[in-house]
Amino acid sequence: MNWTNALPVVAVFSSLLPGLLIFALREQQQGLRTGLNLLGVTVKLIVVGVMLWGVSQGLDFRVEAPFLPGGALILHGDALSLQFVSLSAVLWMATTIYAIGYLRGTPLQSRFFGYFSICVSATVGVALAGNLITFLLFYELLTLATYPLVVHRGTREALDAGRSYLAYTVAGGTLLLMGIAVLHALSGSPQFVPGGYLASVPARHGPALTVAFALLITGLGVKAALIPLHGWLPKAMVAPTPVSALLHAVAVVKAGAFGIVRVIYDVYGAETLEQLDLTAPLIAVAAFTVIFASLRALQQRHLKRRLAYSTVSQLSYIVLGAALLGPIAAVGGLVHLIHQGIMKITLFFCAGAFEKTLGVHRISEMDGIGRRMPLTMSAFTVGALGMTGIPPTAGFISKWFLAAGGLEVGQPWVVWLFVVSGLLNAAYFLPLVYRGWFSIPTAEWPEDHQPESGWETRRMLLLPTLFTALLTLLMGLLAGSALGPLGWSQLIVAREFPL
Amino acid sequence: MNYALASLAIPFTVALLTLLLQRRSEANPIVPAITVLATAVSLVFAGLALETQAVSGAVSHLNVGGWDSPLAIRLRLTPLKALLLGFVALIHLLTGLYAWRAKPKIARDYWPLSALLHTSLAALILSADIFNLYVTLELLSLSAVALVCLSGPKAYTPALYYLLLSLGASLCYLMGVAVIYGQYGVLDMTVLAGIMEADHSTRFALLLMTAGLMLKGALWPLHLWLPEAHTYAPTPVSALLSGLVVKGPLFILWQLWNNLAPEALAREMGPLFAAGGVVALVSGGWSAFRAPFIKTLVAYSTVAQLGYALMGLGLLLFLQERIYAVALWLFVLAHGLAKVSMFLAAGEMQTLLGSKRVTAMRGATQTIPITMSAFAIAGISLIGMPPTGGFLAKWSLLEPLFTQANHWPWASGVLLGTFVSAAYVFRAIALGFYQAPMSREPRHFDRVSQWLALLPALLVGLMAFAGQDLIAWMAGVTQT
Amino acid sequence: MNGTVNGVVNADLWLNVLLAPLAGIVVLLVVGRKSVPWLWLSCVPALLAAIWPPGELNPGYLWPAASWGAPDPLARGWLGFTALLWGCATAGAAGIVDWDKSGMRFWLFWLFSLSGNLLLVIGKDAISFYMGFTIMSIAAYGLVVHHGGPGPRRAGRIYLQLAITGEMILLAAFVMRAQSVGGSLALADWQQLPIDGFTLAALVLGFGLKIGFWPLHVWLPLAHPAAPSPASAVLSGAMIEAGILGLWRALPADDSLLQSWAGPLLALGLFSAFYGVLLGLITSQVKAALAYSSVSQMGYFLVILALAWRHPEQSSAFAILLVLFAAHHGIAKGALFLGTSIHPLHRWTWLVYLLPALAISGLPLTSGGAVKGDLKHWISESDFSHLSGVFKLATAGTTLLLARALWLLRRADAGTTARHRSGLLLGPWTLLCLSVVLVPLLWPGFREVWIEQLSWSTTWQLLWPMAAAIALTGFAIKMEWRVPEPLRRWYTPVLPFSLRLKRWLYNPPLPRTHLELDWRWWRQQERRWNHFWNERGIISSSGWLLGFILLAGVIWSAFW
Amino acid sequence: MSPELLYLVVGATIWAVGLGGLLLVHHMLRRVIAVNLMGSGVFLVLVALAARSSPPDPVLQALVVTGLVVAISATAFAVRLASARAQHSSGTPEVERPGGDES
Repeated sequence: MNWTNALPVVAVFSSLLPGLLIFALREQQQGLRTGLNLLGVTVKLIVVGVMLWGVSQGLDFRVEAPFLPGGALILHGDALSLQFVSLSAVLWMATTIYAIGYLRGTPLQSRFFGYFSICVSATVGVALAGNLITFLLFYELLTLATYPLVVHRGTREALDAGRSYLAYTVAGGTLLLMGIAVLHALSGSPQFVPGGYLASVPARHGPALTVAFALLITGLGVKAALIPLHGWLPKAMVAPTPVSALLHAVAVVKAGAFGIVRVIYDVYGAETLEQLDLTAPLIAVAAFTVIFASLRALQQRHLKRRLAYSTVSQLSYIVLGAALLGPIAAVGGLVHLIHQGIMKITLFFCAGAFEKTLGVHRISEMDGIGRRMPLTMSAFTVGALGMTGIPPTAGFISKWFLAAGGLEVGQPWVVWLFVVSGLLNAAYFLPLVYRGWFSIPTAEWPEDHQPESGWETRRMLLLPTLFTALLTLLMGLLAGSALGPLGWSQLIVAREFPL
Repeated sequence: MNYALASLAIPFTVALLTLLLQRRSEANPIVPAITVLATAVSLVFAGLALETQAVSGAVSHLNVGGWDSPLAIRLRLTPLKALLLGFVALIHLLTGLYAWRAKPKIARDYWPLSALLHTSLAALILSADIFNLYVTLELLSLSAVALVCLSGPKAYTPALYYLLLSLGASLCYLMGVAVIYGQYGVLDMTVLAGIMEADHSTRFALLLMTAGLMLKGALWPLHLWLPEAHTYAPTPVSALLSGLVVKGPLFILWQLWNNLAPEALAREMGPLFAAGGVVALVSGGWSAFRAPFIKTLVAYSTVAQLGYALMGLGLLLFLQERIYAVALWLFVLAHGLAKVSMFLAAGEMQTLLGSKRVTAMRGATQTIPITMSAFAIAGISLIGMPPTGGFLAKWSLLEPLFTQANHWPWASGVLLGTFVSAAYVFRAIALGFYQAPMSREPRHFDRVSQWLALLPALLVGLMAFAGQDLIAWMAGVTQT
Repeated sequence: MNGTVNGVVNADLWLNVLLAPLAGIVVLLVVGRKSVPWLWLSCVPALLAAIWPPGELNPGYLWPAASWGAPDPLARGWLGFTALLWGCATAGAAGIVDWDKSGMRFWLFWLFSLSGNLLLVIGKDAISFYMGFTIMSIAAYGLVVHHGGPGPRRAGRIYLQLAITGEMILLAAFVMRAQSVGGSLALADWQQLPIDGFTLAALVLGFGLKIGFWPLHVWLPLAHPAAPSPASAVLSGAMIEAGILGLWRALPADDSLLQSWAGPLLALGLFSAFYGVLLGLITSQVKAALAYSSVSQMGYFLVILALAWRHPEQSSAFAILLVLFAAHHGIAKGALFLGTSIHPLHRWTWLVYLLPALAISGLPLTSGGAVKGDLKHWISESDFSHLSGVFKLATAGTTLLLARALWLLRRADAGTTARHRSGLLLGPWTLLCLSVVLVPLLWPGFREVWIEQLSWSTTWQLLWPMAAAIALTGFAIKMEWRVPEPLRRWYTPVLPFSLRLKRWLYNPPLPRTHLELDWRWWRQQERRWNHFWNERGIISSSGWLLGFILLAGVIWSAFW
Repeated sequence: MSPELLYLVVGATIWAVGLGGLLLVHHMLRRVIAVNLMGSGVFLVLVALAARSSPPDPVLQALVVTGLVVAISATAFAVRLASARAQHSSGTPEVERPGGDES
């Protein structure tokens, strides 16, 4: 085994091992726990950096182990997987720091951070999975590792949310398993190939391929929160904010969206899908989700729930981008995978900071919060504008490419879909910004914890928030640089669509 | 063959020996040690038998005492049987270790009885003629019932029900044996395999034997006795009953239909078995979901999981493809390990939390994390999520179904089974995540027994990583 | 203009044009209120770049196809007056805006808006333009609602609703335009290739919401009175004109579709010009009147555009006219708005104040005289020459409206006790007012036009409607005409509509998808089921089942 | 009807009656007896089968003997268990109690 084999494994284990070790720690061993976490974070970031460099240089990071007949365990770092891996590595760093700040003084931290790390490992595994079987393995691990995080508070409400989460995701996972089994029966589970490995399956298997596609997309759509499979996501808001943040930005929902991208491009391939004409329903569902979830978001009076519905809506951008089967749309979808993550995590970080510092949960309590917490509110504003697609934030770039992609494949309605969606996004985000900056606080804050440092909130809560907000801006402003997500997405698409 | 015989003889000797030792003093501390040690040795021998058998791939026969057929007790060893011998010894070892550590102390009669159970299982596995099977079945039932009784008067009623039904079932089986002998004049299974025909009396005989075995093996719908018996038995006994005892009749059933019955009959019977399996999955799962007590939940889950096995058997008979036999035996192995873990964990919980209700598991992840992990991992294997053994088995059942479009509907059975299993497993796990009342510290906190509960869970939890080799090897093993 | 300068000044100046306001933000955040009097310096690089434009800059590390520069006189001129106006307004705002009342917030939005405005002017590519346009529009929201309270909030709401709608429509239009020209984002390319009607409509609508011609003007008369006067100055003087610039940049110079749309556009422009005047005459707020004047003036811009569409062969001449008109209107309207904050108005201030007002009316020798004369000249030479007479009426109307505005201002000034006469306000304001004369003299391109229009005939044509209007005004004051009561209560139907939209958005009528299960009923069924089995006991039940299976089996084995 | 067939039918009937007893009778001791009846039925069948040839088939006789051993021990166990259960529930080893005790 040389080093190119080892790196994908290290990438997975750099969070898995600390996670397992953290379980064994006592509650009071805060320093050790933080140290382990940060060690894992550092190792992972370095590994991801090296892999990014390597893939751009054309190196192949691949490792294989026997697993099932016809389906080995393959970890493979290609351009697409690294897109997701980098996102999870960077946001894991931010969220870990945030979580340390957020959870200070609460019980059961070892359990929390243990599962948290496993959750990230599973995400990285999902990203690096080189075939469907491996994907399934990590996908299910993700389901399981996230559950304890969702119910971390241990209240009845949290447990209810957890139940709903499990009901959806386990059912989804089972359908995914079915779909994978169908494909496995047809062609085994070979490695993902740009352009899809099912192109060689004879045409008479068309119905089987169709059913498998439906199963796979339904299974993945649960995590990608396609309506009507989204029910768990808003409920899962009872989880501690770092969890919601990670859930929404990276781990769970992205695993679903990423899986859909994988299935579309590397399993079926654009050609096969066009022959079978399978994407039309998916596009319809995604488009419906984009609009309907926005309308639902408008109804919410609870900050995190509104953010959750916004996630539902935004995830379908990614799905839509992938399903349109055009290179520009694919760039839009892929880049939104990153952008949405960064922006949404910013918003959740802010929501968590409001909650921890001032006890603000409801939108109506946000009046004038910008005077009390200007930096956090600035970050929130950046995130909200990004979600709306206002330049110069990252969201604008994705939206531009998605809309252009729709035109490119001869679906001009997509442009107007994004217009309407942008308007709705503005309708549910800008009032918050207005409240924060321009309204005058009407009452006392529900609770006010002024930290001793004199900062507006705990530093551990503030710094990751500002970091991701800054990233949101930079990804929009510096979109043209080759190393940015946009450049990387174009690299992926160049490899996926050999023209 | 000698290794296998040793693996059979050792527990038998120990059963007698411990019986003698028990007589002399009230609670002899050597007895558990001897039993456990002997089980370990038996395991080693089973392993050796497996190794030789797997290497040679051969089938060996032995006529006990040198008598000739038909009067002789004929034993037969195949790789699968060797595997099962090892499995039986392994489960016995795990439960034995747990019983040794268990607090409060288990009744001293556990040791000879469990050794006897071990013996009868080993004999059942090795037996090569259908009458011997009857005897070993009876032995198995008697020792199992006796074991159930160990937990005191509260277990007498379920034990008695178990015994009576079991006796009735044995007699059904024996009636079938009589009919077959009357028809063919042969008891030896290898001989019978070639000559059985699909006539009325054979059908009737097979039916009688099947009904008896289903009752003994608690296969739906004849499972009604199982939940109570398993619930009221002492913890290690529950583990043995669920993990091993119900598998004995299943093994016979498999031999009966897979080896003896004419293919035409098997094809007819297959869908019935498979359908029964699906219903078992759903109804057993539902009962487990609604069960008020932890052990009842686990017991009903056995009923449900046997549905998978039944489904595997049915599909094997119906479609006549080897891979379903692999699925069947993978289920048995995975379920055995998982169930041992679950029952031991359930027992731990009853002792530590001081209540047998499922609701007592509130906050268990905080108070007894290791036990809870054991329960959870084993449960996840029951659901069949990767990379557990349950997943491996489910996969080998599911994947071949998709190769032909007209078999697809059966996959929905697996789908249903997964949903229902997930429902009852997560019902329990979810309770564990409630905020625990922090003040209540568990009593008798014994780390070793918790880890003993966790060990089989870990084994089964990571079983799929050996999936490729395991399936390939099992495919070879189940040939004979 | 000449090539040697291009070589002398480094192209990185373009970067500094944008970095200056951003640096202003940083300084503001670090230093606080002490930096406010110096923030106007943020506009200096832009002004320098307008005077000595360097070659284009392609910051490829930014968004894709980013390209900045001022390749033509249009861009240069536009950048110049924008910088001048913003600079003066920034300095003036330093004298007006109260730091203690959310001053920091105001300045942040101000500087963001400024940087957006500069970016859109110097952007040679669609994304830069769109980005600048959006930043400017969104940040201006903060300026509109700065004062707080119901009025600004309402105005801000409508402003934002329309601005966001405009942004989104523009996004769609830009994407469609970019795709129709083969994915190119360079605005230079966009001016070469034909356009389709749908995209054109989207562009006109999207920019129109910013430009504020009738019927898309609804936010203007609400936002201007609500905003602080420097903000109104830049809103009216620079931002809404950015929409005109956008329309110019995004459309092809020569296109048959545009030719056919020229007539309707002209009609729209003329209607807008008169509509603005009429509505302005019945308002009772100075800034609303000035805002309506902007609506009316935007009509002229449309007329210029329509002329350019109809006569593509003279495109470059119309480009000059457009930028001159924009510079004239921007400076003059900016000065007028900024001046509304000066209290009390002394004699000389009145005199200075009259200057931009007359310039807008079209007084010869001012910028207004030059551009209006030029416009009339072009009209008379165009296909629309028969409409020349209408413009005389329009001039009279404009004069009337401004007279009304001045009258309102005097009344307002008399009614207030506030004092705003700091040097920071008066200095830049005076500069701006004088610019209506100075700029035509100092700007070579403007000077040419100015000199061209120095004929007696032009002067006469411009003067007599003005004189007539002034006479009418004097008469009206003498007779103490009042706005009739029903007209005074004129209100726009947009307000309740906007409110209803907001409410609808806050609670969209969606179906409630809630599954109601009668749990008790199910529980009862379950109890019954359990009872059924328990009653019989395990052995009997099992026995029955066994017997049943056997029976079925017997039947099976006997009859199959 | 040959005697073997008669015995066969009688054996089968006894077996069926035993089975019926198991599911119809609610008393424990009677159930034990019912199971014994089933056993006897099977043994009768076996013996009848053995009698088909002459000399009678020794294998079947061996089976019956083995079966009897099993049946005896099982019955003993069942009776002991039933009485223990009765003792626990009612305080007397008396299994017989009118009204049945199934619950």
